[in-house]
Amino acid sequence: MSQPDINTSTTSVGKAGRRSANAKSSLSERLASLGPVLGLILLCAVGTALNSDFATVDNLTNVLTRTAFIGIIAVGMCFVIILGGIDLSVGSMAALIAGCVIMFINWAGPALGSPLLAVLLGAALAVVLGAAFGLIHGVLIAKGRIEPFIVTLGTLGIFRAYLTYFADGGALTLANDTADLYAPVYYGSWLGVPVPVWVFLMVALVGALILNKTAYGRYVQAIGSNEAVARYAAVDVDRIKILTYMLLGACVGIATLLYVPRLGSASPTTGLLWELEAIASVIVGGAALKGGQGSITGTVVGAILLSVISNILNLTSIISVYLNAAVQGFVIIAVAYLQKGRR
Amino acid sequence: MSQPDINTSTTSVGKAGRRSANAKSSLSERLASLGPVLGLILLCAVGTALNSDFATVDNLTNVLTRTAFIGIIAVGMCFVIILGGIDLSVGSMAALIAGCVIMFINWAGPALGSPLLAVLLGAALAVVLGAAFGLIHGVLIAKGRIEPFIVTLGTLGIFRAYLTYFADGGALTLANDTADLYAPVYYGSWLGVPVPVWVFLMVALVGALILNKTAYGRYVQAIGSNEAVARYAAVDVDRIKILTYMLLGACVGIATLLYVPRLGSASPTTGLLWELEAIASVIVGGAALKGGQGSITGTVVGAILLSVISNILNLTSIISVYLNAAVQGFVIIAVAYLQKGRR
Amino acid sequence: MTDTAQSLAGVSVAFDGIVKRFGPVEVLHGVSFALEPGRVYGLLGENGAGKSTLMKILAGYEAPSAGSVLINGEPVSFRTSRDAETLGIVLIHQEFNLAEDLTVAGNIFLGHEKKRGWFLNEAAMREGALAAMRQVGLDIDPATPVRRLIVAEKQLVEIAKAVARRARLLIMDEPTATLTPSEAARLFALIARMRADGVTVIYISHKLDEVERITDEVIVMRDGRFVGRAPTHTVTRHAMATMMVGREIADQFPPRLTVDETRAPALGVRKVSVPGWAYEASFEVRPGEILGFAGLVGAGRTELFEGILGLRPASGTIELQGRAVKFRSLRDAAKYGLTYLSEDRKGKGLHVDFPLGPNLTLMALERYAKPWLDPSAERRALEGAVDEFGIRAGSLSVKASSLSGGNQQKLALAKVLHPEPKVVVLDEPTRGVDVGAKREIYFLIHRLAQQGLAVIVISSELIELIGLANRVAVMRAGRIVATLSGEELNEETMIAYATGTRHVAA
Amino acid sequence: AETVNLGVSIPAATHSFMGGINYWANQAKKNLEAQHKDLKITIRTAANATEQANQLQDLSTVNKINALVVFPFESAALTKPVANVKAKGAYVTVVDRGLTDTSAQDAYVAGDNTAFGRIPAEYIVKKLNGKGNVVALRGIPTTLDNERMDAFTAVLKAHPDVKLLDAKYGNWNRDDAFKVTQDFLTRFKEIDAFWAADDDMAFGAMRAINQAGRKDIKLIFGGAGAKDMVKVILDGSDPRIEANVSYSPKFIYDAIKLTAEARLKGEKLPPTTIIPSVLIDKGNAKDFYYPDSPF
Ligand SMILES: Nc1ncnc2c1ncn2[C@@H]1O[C@H](COP(=O)(O)OP(=O)(O)OP(=O)(O)O)[C@@H](O)[C@H]1O
Ligand SMILES: Nc1ncnc2c1ncn2[C@@H]1O[C@H](COP(=O)(O)OP(=O)(O)OP(=O)(O)O)[C@@H](O)[C@H]1O
Ligand SMILES: [Mg+2]
Ligand SMILES: [Mg+2]
Repeated sequence: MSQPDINTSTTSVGKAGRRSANAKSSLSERLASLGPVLGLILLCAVGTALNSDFATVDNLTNVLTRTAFIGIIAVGMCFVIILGGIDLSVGSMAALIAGCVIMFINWAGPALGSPLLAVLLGAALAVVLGAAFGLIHGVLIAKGRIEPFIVTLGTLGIFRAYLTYFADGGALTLANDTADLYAPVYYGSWLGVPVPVWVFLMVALVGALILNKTAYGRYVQAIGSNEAVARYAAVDVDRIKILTYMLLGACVGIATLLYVPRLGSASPTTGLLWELEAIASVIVGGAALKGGQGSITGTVVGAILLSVISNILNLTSIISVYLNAAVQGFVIIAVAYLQKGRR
Repeated sequence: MSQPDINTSTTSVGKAGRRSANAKSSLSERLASLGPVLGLILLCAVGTALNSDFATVDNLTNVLTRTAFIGIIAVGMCFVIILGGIDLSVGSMAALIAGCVIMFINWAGPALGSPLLAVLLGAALAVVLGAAFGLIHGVLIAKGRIEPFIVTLGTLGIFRAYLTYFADGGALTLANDTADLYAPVYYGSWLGVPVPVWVFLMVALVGALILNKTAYGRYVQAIGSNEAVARYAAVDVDRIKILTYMLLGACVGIATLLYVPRLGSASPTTGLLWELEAIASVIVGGAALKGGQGSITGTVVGAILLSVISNILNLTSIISVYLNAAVQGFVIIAVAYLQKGRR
Repeated sequence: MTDTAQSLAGVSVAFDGIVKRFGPVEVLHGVSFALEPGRVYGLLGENGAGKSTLMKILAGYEAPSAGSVLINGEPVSFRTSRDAETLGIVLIHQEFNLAEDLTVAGNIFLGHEKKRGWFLNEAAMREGALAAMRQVGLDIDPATPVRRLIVAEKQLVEIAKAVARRARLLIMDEPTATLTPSEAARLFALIARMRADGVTVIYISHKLDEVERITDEVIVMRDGRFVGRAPTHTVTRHAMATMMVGREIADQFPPRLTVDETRAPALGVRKVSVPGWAYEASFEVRPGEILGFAGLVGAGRTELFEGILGLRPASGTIELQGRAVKFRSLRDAAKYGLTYLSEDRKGKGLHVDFPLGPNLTLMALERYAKPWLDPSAERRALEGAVDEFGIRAGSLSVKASSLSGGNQQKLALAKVLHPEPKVVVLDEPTRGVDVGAKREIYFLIHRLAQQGLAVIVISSELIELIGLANRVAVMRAGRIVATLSGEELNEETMIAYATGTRHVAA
Repeated sequence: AETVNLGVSIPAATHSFMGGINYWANQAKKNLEAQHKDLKITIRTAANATEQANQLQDLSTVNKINALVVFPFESAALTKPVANVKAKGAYVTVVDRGLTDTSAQDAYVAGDNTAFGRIPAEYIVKKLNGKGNVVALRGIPTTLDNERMDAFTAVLKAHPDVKLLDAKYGNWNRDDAFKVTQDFLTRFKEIDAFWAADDDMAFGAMRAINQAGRKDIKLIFGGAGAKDMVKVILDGSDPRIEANVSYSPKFIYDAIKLTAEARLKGEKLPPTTIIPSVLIDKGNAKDFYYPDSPF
């Protein structure tokens, strides 16, 4: 029990010890937050090994483009999950918005005489509708004090039912002339990068900015971390909640306006299970379902990771097609395990 | 108030903001916990008004019988949700167990020479398999420290993929002789009440007993309410978590062993979306997804309520079939609103 | 807001017939008194007297059921704490009120973010946080998530948060409950500076020496009523205590026990290291002995024991009643008859959403499950504990969160003693407990030790250690630098070892 | 000859009929690859329209297919993605569900959905002698389901004494069909015939009817000729099940075979090949019985 450094003052020694402990835990934390990135790199290596075409620009562009929908929704979902909420309805919301936009464009194209105007207004409608649906969710959850799970499970059924109703059980299809006009939104590209990828990038950037650089973003994290504390700090919890569900709704609207030109139609099966994919992206990306933590970067990586898995499965036929879903399951669990240290 | 009853107590959202008086809240609390029951009574009244056949013994027996599967699973799910976890895989787990049991019985019937023995062993296998799958979940979640959402999303895919693989994409069907032997488990009744209803009742009773009257049940509530406190109170958190997922697995096994004789087959559509129904039952019954609260009675009422809704919709055709899901959605949200006071 | 606050000279307060009811239970029965600006008031009262409740009303967190609050002569009715803040009234909560996932700076400025245009001005908030933290003597990176702080650091963050608000009326509800004397001293210097600036300070504490040292006037409450006030220099500590409990208080500490040195140690610890926190700690404690642990905040006492109990990775050997053991969790330790009271009451000590009974019996639940839980036995146990520990609750079926801070602490203490352990580690056992109840707890620990319990007390209150312990181990920077007993057991020596100003005997 | 790199894109085996499609597609791959060494077949299965669109893209850009046989999840949604594959130079055969823009395909091989709905209706009308009560179980809301239902109701319109009591969705799922049937039985005391737009649902309906012990139902008519149902017809083991309508998933086999062999020779297929849906009854049942197929 000897004490070598008598002259050093306690606090500074203490501090030194503390610092190193801190550094250690923040290193392991940093490693853990790299979990999804590591997983992604590993997967890409596997993909290249299995099929040399995997690493082509064409293929990677494809993967990114198709990630865009889920990715954009996942960015909004990331806010909701950090807030401590959840939204199960995003898939059917997307379907209903797609249906409404198509009906609107089909009506407005001839009515306004300008297909271009119709498409532009339709795109705006998508975002507005999304925000409006989000508003309904937010009000029911914040003011009505109903569990988000229940509210959005309810609207999951409601949205899809109304689409089915509008589509008479079949599909709503974009009229041909406007379809051609609208197509570049999905199929076009700028500087060699497809439009949806640009939009995805923008949404992610803006999302990260909002989450990390604005008071609103800070409040979202505070509420998810401890709602009572946030309320004590005079944060307008209800307003922030409503805004957050609206933000997610708007993201769904944006995703939908990219989606419509892709398939040019909406049917009762449109957007099926998107909610699971979006939530999974966020959580694979390092968020906790309890709220309080999560990141946009993680979410983006998570979304890309999930679509790379299915891309690789599409590119190879080493296992029975029946087992594709199993492989996906194993990979998701494995990636999540890579970042277990974080908790 | 002689017996402090943990699972009906409210979460204090801190002493956040202006808090209403305690007595008032405990009255409204009691009213709120009646929310689902009130909802159910109301629905039954509506059902009777819409179709006089609703209130017949036959119909109510049908409804209860078909609720049994989801209900039994929901009892297990109730534990998992109170624990603060979730299990998305129960539907595909049921499907895979059903498939395995059918394959086993079809093999064992001739192999053992005794169809009865085969059926009995098959039933045991269902429960054992369920518990084993639950064990895997529990270990990954408790020891591997992976989010329950991710683990069970992964196994959701894995279980169903393996069933599809075993069934070659088609259906696995029970051989005829054993099917007849097995049928009474679903179709039989005792004292005029169908066997599945008896089993449901038993499972619910035993579940309520375990939750409220055993140390294990108390630990489940303690972990869901605050895991750190439970750990510091020398609760073996990991073991309780594993046990709870096993309990849910066993419930899925029991539900499956009732389910198999109903159709005598398992196909890739078996158990689709059961997870949502089970979780919804628990939450409509008054639990919070964050954990710490929930009750078996509420869960049972929740499960019955959900199947009464679709029963009523089937018995009437006042609205377009396309909108059935919408009506369900509205009713779920409305019932949840009835108990909003509780939060 | 800061501008208006600064323009105010100081804040005077008058309570006029404040009544507060929680449901049928009335906890404040018409409290009236007035406070002048620029003075430091000590608010005293037993646990559950209604101090925190009254202060929450003043700071806008609760509404009075009847009566009114007058600020600078004007009656006010706050809708939220934000309204009170605009008048410069800030409350430091008795229970932590921090968002664990946010950083220190994020918490300090929560609800008051500095902005540049649309965006947060992180640099300015970092500066502001550093300035506030410097004032309270907290030297960590403001970007550290609060989740990673130790209890004392969280307490300092709470104080820094209030400092950053530029309060004109600062209410401190037990700010030093988890601080050691040197941190507390820094806080007192801060209070003195604030008073010089004309800030009114209301200081709630059960550490009467502190109250005596820093306040100008003491105000005493009992059972939800105002019972008296007096300039601090006119009353002794003894008189304060008497006023609080309404009767004479006898000796605070029981007579020191003699330990049977021939008995084998109940717990022997040799060369235990908890990487990053504690190094090569060795000590032993015999049945019937009370071993104290002293040290500054951050000396690593809590972490040493968390290491021993398997809550953190640790190396070294541990013997319990002669048997070498290695705990993987508290469950293991409890099985061997070793229980632990955490210093973090809200985060690790109690299920605040549970009623009292289940909290009490949680660690000894097997006893009540045969195999079905026996609610009436649980209830009897609760009644016993309420008696023994002097827990004051409106009704026995309330949730733990509606107990006052000190009563929660008593419940937590009752909980870890409930399994009847052979060895118990108590980390800050009397945190927030009033003088009367403290005395009862000391006598209780004493009685249990007499019956053969080995007790380890980690405490920031040196007097408590001196009065209670047979020996006191002093920790500094993760090492046990001395074990004091007999003559050496005095404040000066302990502080000297704890701060490193005394040379260590090899 | 040039090698043919044939891609096959079909929905995943989410219910028995699609299980059959998967089976026959794999069967075709096995047999044809064994016969022709210049032929490579890649099969992809999708869980929804979006995923199928993704897979078409992957088949085209990465697997570099020069011929495609696609069973679209949905007509409208996949028109554009299929057109893109064709634009990259692949020969496209569309199976079962026609695209909304036929210029996106080279050939079309299909079952007959109108007949799928018409034949059961005609059969039921005949069996009931033009008078009776019918209930229907529909599939999942889709264009395809609408076509079948419309054809069914069109026939009934001409026979006003055959009353369609109600039609509800059974989601091509045995369990859902079971529940809906139970409730139909509660609601309607006199039912003469059940039509289920898929044998999976017919199976569930049958179980519910047996459970209720209802004797009034004379006819259960499924669809698509699942092997179990065909077997019942062959054996005559259930008097209520005497007929079915063919809509065999084997047409995917035929489409792959036709496309592959034509492409190997550098030929084209006729623009439209309809594989007729015909009534299966005791007389011809054995021609529709494939005991090895999962469907
Ligand atoms: N939310 C609540 N619901 C019901 N009773 C409450 C609530 N909050 C406080 N009480 C009761 O009010 C009384 C006064 O509590 P308060 O917290 O003001 O005491 P205190 O003087 O601060 O005590 P301590 O010194 O222990 O902190 C206590 O009896 C307590 O149980
Ligand atoms: N004010 C501070 N400034 C710098 N470091 C600190 C401070 N407070 C604590 N630490 C760090 O915390 C670590 C140990 O904290 P720990 O909780 O173990 O102390 P403790 O002795 O248990 O204190 P307590 O009296 O609160 O129980 C030390 O390594 C020290 O560096
Ligand atoms: Mg208090
Ligand atoms: Mg400590």
